[in-house]
Amino acid sequence: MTDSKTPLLDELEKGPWPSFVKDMKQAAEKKPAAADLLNQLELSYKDRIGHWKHGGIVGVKGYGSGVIGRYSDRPDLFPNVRAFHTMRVNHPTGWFYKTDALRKLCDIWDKHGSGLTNLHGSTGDAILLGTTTDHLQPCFDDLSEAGFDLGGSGSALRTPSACVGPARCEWACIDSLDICYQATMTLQDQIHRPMFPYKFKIKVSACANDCVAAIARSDLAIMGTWKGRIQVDPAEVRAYADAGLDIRGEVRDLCPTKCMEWSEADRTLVIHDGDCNRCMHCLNVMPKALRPGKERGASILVGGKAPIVQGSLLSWVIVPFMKLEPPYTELFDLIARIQDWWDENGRSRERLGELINRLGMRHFLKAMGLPAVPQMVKHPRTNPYVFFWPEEIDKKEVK
Amino acid sequence: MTDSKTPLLDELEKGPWPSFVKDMKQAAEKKPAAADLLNQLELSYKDRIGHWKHGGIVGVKGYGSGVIGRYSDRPDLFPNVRAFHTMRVNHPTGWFYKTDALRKLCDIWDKHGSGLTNLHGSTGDAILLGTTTDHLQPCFDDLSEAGFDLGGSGSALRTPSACVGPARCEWACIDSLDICYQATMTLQDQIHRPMFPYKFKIKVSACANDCVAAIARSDLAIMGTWKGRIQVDPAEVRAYADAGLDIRGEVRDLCPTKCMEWSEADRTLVIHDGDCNRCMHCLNVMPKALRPGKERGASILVGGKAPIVQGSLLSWVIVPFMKLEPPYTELFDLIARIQDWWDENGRSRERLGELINRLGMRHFLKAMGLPAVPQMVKHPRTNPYVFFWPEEIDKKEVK
Amino acid sequence: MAKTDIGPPDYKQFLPPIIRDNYGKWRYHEIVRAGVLKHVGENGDVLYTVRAGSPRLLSTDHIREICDLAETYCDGYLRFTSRHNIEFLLADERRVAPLIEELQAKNYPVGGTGHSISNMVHTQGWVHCHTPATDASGPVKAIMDELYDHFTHMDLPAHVRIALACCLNMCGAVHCSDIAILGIHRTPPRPDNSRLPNLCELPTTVASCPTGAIRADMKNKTVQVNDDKCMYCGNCYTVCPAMPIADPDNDGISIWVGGKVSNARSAPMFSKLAIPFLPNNPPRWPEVVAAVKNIVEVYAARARKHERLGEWIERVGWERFFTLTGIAFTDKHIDDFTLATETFRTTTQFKWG
Amino acid sequence: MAKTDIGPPDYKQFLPPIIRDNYGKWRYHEIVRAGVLKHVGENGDVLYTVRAGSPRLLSTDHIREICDLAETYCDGYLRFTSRHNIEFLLADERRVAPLIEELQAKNYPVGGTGHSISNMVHTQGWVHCHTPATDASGPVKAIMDELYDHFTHMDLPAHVRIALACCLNMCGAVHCSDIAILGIHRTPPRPDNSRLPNLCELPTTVASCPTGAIRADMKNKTVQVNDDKCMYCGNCYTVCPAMPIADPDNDGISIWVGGKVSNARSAPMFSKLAIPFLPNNPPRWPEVVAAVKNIVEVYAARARKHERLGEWIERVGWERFFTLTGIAFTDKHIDDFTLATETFRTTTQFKWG
Ligand code: SRM
Ligand code: SRM
Ligand code: SRM
Ligand code: SRM
Ligand code: SF4
Ligand code: SF4
Ligand code: SF4
Ligand code: SF4
Ligand code: SF4
Ligand code: SF4
Ligand code: SF4
Ligand code: SF4
Repeated sequence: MTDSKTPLLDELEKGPWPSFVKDMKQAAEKKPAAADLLNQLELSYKDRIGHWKHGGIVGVKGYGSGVIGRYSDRPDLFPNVRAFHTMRVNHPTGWFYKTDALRKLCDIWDKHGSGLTNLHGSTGDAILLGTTTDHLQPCFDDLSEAGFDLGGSGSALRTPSACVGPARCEWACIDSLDICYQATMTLQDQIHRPMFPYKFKIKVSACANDCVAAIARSDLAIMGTWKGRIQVDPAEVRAYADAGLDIRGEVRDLCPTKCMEWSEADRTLVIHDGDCNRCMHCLNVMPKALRPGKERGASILVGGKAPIVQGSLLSWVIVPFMKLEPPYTELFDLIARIQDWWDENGRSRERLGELINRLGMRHFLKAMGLPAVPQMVKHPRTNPYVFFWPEEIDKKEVK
Repeated sequence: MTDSKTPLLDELEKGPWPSFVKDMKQAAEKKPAAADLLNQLELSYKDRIGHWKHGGIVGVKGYGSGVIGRYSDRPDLFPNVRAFHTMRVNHPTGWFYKTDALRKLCDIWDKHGSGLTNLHGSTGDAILLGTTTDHLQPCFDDLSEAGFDLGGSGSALRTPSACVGPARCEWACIDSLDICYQATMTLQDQIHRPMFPYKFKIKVSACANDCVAAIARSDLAIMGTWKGRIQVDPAEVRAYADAGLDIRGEVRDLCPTKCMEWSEADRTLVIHDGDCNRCMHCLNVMPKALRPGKERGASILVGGKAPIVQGSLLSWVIVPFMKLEPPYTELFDLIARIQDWWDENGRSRERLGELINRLGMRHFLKAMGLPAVPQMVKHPRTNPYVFFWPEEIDKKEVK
Repeated sequence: MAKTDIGPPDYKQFLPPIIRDNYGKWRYHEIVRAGVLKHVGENGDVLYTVRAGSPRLLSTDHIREICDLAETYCDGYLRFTSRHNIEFLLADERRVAPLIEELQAKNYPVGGTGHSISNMVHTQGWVHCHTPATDASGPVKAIMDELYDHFTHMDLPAHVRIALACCLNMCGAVHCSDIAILGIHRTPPRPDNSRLPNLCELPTTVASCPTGAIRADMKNKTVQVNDDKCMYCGNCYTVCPAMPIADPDNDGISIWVGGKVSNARSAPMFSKLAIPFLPNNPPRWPEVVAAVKNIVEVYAARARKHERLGEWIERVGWERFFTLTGIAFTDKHIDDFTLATETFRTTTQFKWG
Repeated sequence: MAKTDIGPPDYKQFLPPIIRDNYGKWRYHEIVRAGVLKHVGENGDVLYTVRAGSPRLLSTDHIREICDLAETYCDGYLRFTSRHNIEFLLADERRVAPLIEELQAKNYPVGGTGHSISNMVHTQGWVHCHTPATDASGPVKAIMDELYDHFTHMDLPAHVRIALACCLNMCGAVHCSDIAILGIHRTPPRPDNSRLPNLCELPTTVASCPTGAIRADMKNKTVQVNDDKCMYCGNCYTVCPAMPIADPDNDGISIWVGGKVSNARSAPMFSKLAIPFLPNNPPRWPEVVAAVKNIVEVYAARARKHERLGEWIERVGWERFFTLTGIAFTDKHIDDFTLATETFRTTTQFKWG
């Protein structure tokens, strides 16, 4: 293979894991842009450096987001990726497809772009990887025609995502898919027309296992949970024990709140639900025997994000429990209040979590009309630098 | 008692706990200053506010510290506490006294001051509570004559203190008293002549129980510990069990590292010392059966302090293990290096911990010549904002 | 003109009938074998899911091949997971084995369920982004080749989730991964004084720096970087294209461990720095692959069942983690950003190693 | 002239002979009863320690009475503890009971050992300091009266260490106490523009403020306080006497719980805010006394043996602590200083109350 133009990338065709290089080569056979992409990537492998320039502002009519502009820094060598923009296509909630829809996407992309995609981007969009500026609008038109729309980019609401939830999971405490879909539909304008200080992400996990990483990756995380007692089926508990599950070792001992009693003798499990923090572990291990309690809803958390600028944040509990039933009025009202407050007070490129941190949680809670509750903190403050509101002070005596 | 001049304070003579008001009245009988102090305090109780002004700079010849200047803001009402300075007398290490020495202190203070004291101040000094400016020098002269010296105040080394240690404790892994005494004697100049950016405190606890709160209250904490195996006396273990101690529940289950095995059947205790973090709990519960390992020394921690300005800090491990035997050269060298670095880099009123935090631990460690070890952290950093030293970078290519 | 704001297709039309019937009414699931989930409805209905790995960077022809498979075995119903895997949804148990057979014949790895290593969440790298400090798809391919058997076998103590982000923007959201591969720069940006005045707003550029390393040079309408204060995050470059930061010889990869997202047992945790720097060594990043492999194997040999990597480390202690993996602890592991003091050890409780 | 720099008297001369003989050679100890320790040396020697409470603020005559006792029973040897208690050191067991008898007759509380409440570390308050937001000795006396039986009886799950500091300088080092009583101001300082220009350096004063609430007013050589940013720490007053902050109606006491210093079982912990404000109500601070008592009793009734207050709270959860004590949780409990984000709950793991 001494005459391969991509000796370095060829190395990545070896090995058992599916090779993206194969996909690139497959596309390269049809598409000059994919071929140039392959060759530019080979150059990057040789130079150990990227060969893309800072993106310019490109897009489709009426939208301020959904397209990431990208230009090669070696258009001399790779003219077909001189402009190589990606289009972010809002995925069907839960990443469910019927093949006809997927095939339509492929056809559109073969017509307008490089024939390369990401299924999916890490925010959840179907990423159409690389096209020229003049193809953006026609491509969008075809997408729209086929029933697809773009997702978010820039200082906009980003494409919300949800775990598979009630569609295929016994633990779903909320309808993650419907909530996500309704949010996506209701907030279309925010997705397509950047109007915020910075990006805003919403993710919905229907239980605390958080299969969509909402707590780590979204400004607003909606996480299913329950109140009341875990539903225990004693016969199934015994069945697990009979089948050899070490209930003491694998369940009781790993319960973070140590709120379970397991009697080996009479094979009964008692859960002190008042102490349970609904971590999901016992349900995970014994799905047939244990089910979430019957009163279901969600905890709402805010502020999660990656490290730029002030360090990563995991989301913070702001509403321990909210019932979530269509039309989700309470939720959407809260989201609106949050976004308004952020919009009003946030600096450019300041995520919600950073803003709350800068102004203080008490200001956020006050603006939201949310009561302070201990569920919001790991522990109360340790420093004595406590602010009092003017109305809490005995004004007579303030000189 | 309607004619009492101190009706509010009189209330504090009631109740079983010894009353400081009684002591004040006792002194007030002999000393007009003590009487005025009592009356001014009564006024504070009435007004709910202090009646002392900011202290001025007063002291004894050759020293810049050891005296806290204090003036009444109502000298019109309480002329005998117009000036009412305290003298901080360096306590004998471990707060041991023979009565003749204590009596001498009392006599000197009856001669020169209010007859009121604190045994002891919370840094550890014997506080002589209140005298006039002109009595300071004569009082110091008498103290010196009697073998006493002043402690620290201001931007000086503060009076070091130590737990009772080897004098009366079976767990002492270092000679806390000797180390503290040698530090006090060696560093006299630093105690008496403020020369630092701010105060500096040294405390020595001979084991991890930390009976002198070194980890919380000192810029430099010296904490006894050991390497190797906890010395177990199996017969005494059995004796505790026989006497009814619940070794499983009170010892094994509470071991933070879960490194103990206890067999109820053959009444034997096995400690996996490699996992032990020497927390002291098991030794505390069974002092007769368990003793610290034989290779003894100290962990050195720095940075502890109260909240002003940037929040409280607990001390940080900087040397996991240091052998400590007279003349403690390694320790005193390290203290000198630390103080030099702080002195050179610290801003006014910046404690050591705050300085390290401002400049970064890596700069501190480099200046100290101390290797970075995992024992220094609860966990490695979570943010990716890592600095590299210039010498770690491939310079050829830096443009 | 095309309709705007129509939103994505309604997912409900893409749900297979068995899911529509059992929506919100699943009773339990079992993992039949690596890559095969069996969900049982309250009414006894059984849904099989076959999960297959994907390179994520897919050609349209490859997607059509996937569609072919879905049409043959699943009446055209499939989904993708939050970690880029493909899931074939089957109402008919008899089709499961043939599907797997064909998948294997076509070199699709089947697995990623339960106590395995699932697909790596990752990002664009040199394929499409302008700020990467390393490639994304290449290291992922090299690592997954090495860890392949842990994808196809559920032979680990617990889930191991690996993610890669090619720069500190962390699009891979690696900050809460069992193992995170993170591209890093190690030299300060180099302001291009000729382009900067036209391209960048000075106040925004100055404000973009988390450590205050950038000073405006008003006279020359450009900025100056204080190299001592710069920790190469690249945020200024995001804001101002005239501050390139990439540097072939000093860019590379750092490795982070012990993060998690789920609330199961322990609360979600950030990943912590394990290895501050490994060189970019394309095409197969052998140092990175070896480092990840080592961490996985040390963990696999020592952790208890259900214990995530971070939970295991918390139990045995970080000092033990460094000893067991043989990874060197350096001053770079010690935090010096804004919350640094929270990470310093404020107790004499530690192990010797 | 008097000799300087002689340092304190050498403690060795104050050690009783039995301690000199057994220095560093103690084998074990027992707590014979509350307030009485028995230390046994490797050679079988036995030392008794009788611990008595003290108001700390002592008159010389009171000290002489203590000396009398030490001479009668201990050959003149005694010590004080790191929490201001008096310890009588006896080599002769037969003198223990008579000493205790006389102590009790003279109203010295005997106790403070083991699982009891020891003496309160505390500070100057209105007796001698210029910055207090409350008194020290008074609240201590009132609280110890109420908790007296817990000093003289070892009837608690574990040690309970209570401390008081009369202002945020925290001379009582209350920041790591099981229960901390902390004097707080609640109104901003009031710069005295007539005295300030002479008394204070503007840059130092401005720099003293942790929240950046102070602006220099160069023209008038004084400063201005942004009331919204001020959290009443009083540090500016320490630096600049012309910024008085005391305010009789709004100064008072806050209560903090769950700190510890020892490394036993759990690592040292900071105290956390339980009650943001209780009024200064001299002479006996009934609200404060009741609040402390309530916390102690709820803890005493619920915690397991050896479980410090903070360890108990960590086990049951802060939400439970507030429910059980009936203390109101407010926005003031939620941190908003520099490390605030570290205290926010980043998990759905919590209890309902
Ligand atoms: C395509 C995608 C990576 C991928 O390959 O999957 C991506 C790609 C980019 N991200 Fe991202 N981000 C992508 C998901 C994320 C995520 C993950 C998530 O959403 O769950 C994060 C972390 C979560 C978060 O938002 O905090 C993420 C955090 C960032 C950041 C840092 C934001 C921060 O506040 O810390 C930036 C920097 C910025 O916004 O300037 C960024 C910026 C970028 C830019 C636009 C580069 C830039 O500076 O302009 C990248 C464009 C690459 C390109 O050429 O196409 N991207 N980015 C993901 C979007 C695909 C999709 O729509 O599905
Ligand atoms: C398909 C998917 C949801 C989706 O909408 O796409 C999914 C599906 C299931 N998850 Fe998940 N999880 C999925 C991503 C996640 C993620 C997110 C991630 O990895 O980025 C997490 C959080 C990971 C973390 O903590 O870092 C996640 C944490 C869990 C857990 C908790 C594991 C733990 O002990 O920490 C469970 C419970 C279990 O497996 O016992 C769980 C359980 C499950 C169950 C068993 C739920 C059910 O009853 O159907 C599903 C099959 C799991 C399996 O693979 O064995 N799922 N799950 C995602 C598959 C990703 C993949 O292709 O590998
Ligand atoms: C007397 C004493 C309280 C007592 O009644 O026991 C005391 C009294 C004062 N302390 Fe203190 N501190 C005393 C031990 C402490 C301790 C406890 C300790 O040393 O273990 C601390 C906390 C530990 C620490 O140092 O961090 C302490 C932290 C402070 C601070 C805050 C320092 C900080 O960095 O956060 C200040 C404010 C200052 O230095 O300006 C302060 C300032 C003061 C001043 C000098 C007030 C001032 O602003 O000038 C007080 C003089 C009171 C007076 O009129 O006599 N005092 N001070 C203690 C010294 C007695 C002795 O020498 O034995
Ligand atoms: C006398 C004194 C040292 C001194 O040099 O003055 C001392 C003496 C002893 N301490 Fe202590 N501790 C003394 C202050 C402390 C402090 C500091 C403080 O309270 O400010 C602490 C840290 C407190 C904290 O964690 O907040 C302290 C934490 C301990 C512990 C660990 C307790 C725990 O489980 O957390 C032990 C072990 C035990 O008692 O089981 C201990 C044990 C002991 C022993 C049993 C040591 C021995 O074998 O002789 C001594 C008798 C204890 C008793 O009272 O039952 N000592 N001890 C101090 C007495 C203070 C007082 O009058 O009450
Ligand atoms: S987050 Fe919970 S409900 Fe949603 S798919 Fe995962 S386990 Fe099921
Ligand atoms: S859900 Fe978690 S906390 Fe609750 S009982 Fe199960 S394991 Fe314990
Ligand atoms: S710190 Fe340790 S050695 Fe010192 S007195 Fe306390 S228990 Fe004994
Ligand atoms: S000292 Fe602490 S960690 Fe070590 S064995 Fe004893 S209880 Fe366990
Ligand atoms: S992690 Fe950085 S380099 Fe990679 S895609 Fe995101 S922004 Fe681009
Ligand atoms: S790379 Fe980051 S730290 Fe360096 S100058 Fe740019 S913004 Fe500042
Ligand atoms: S705590 Fe404050 S008021 Fe009390 S003695 Fe210390 S400095 Fe003075
Ligand atoms: S009291 Fe504290 S916060 Fe208020 S102005 Fe003074 S220094 Fe600043």
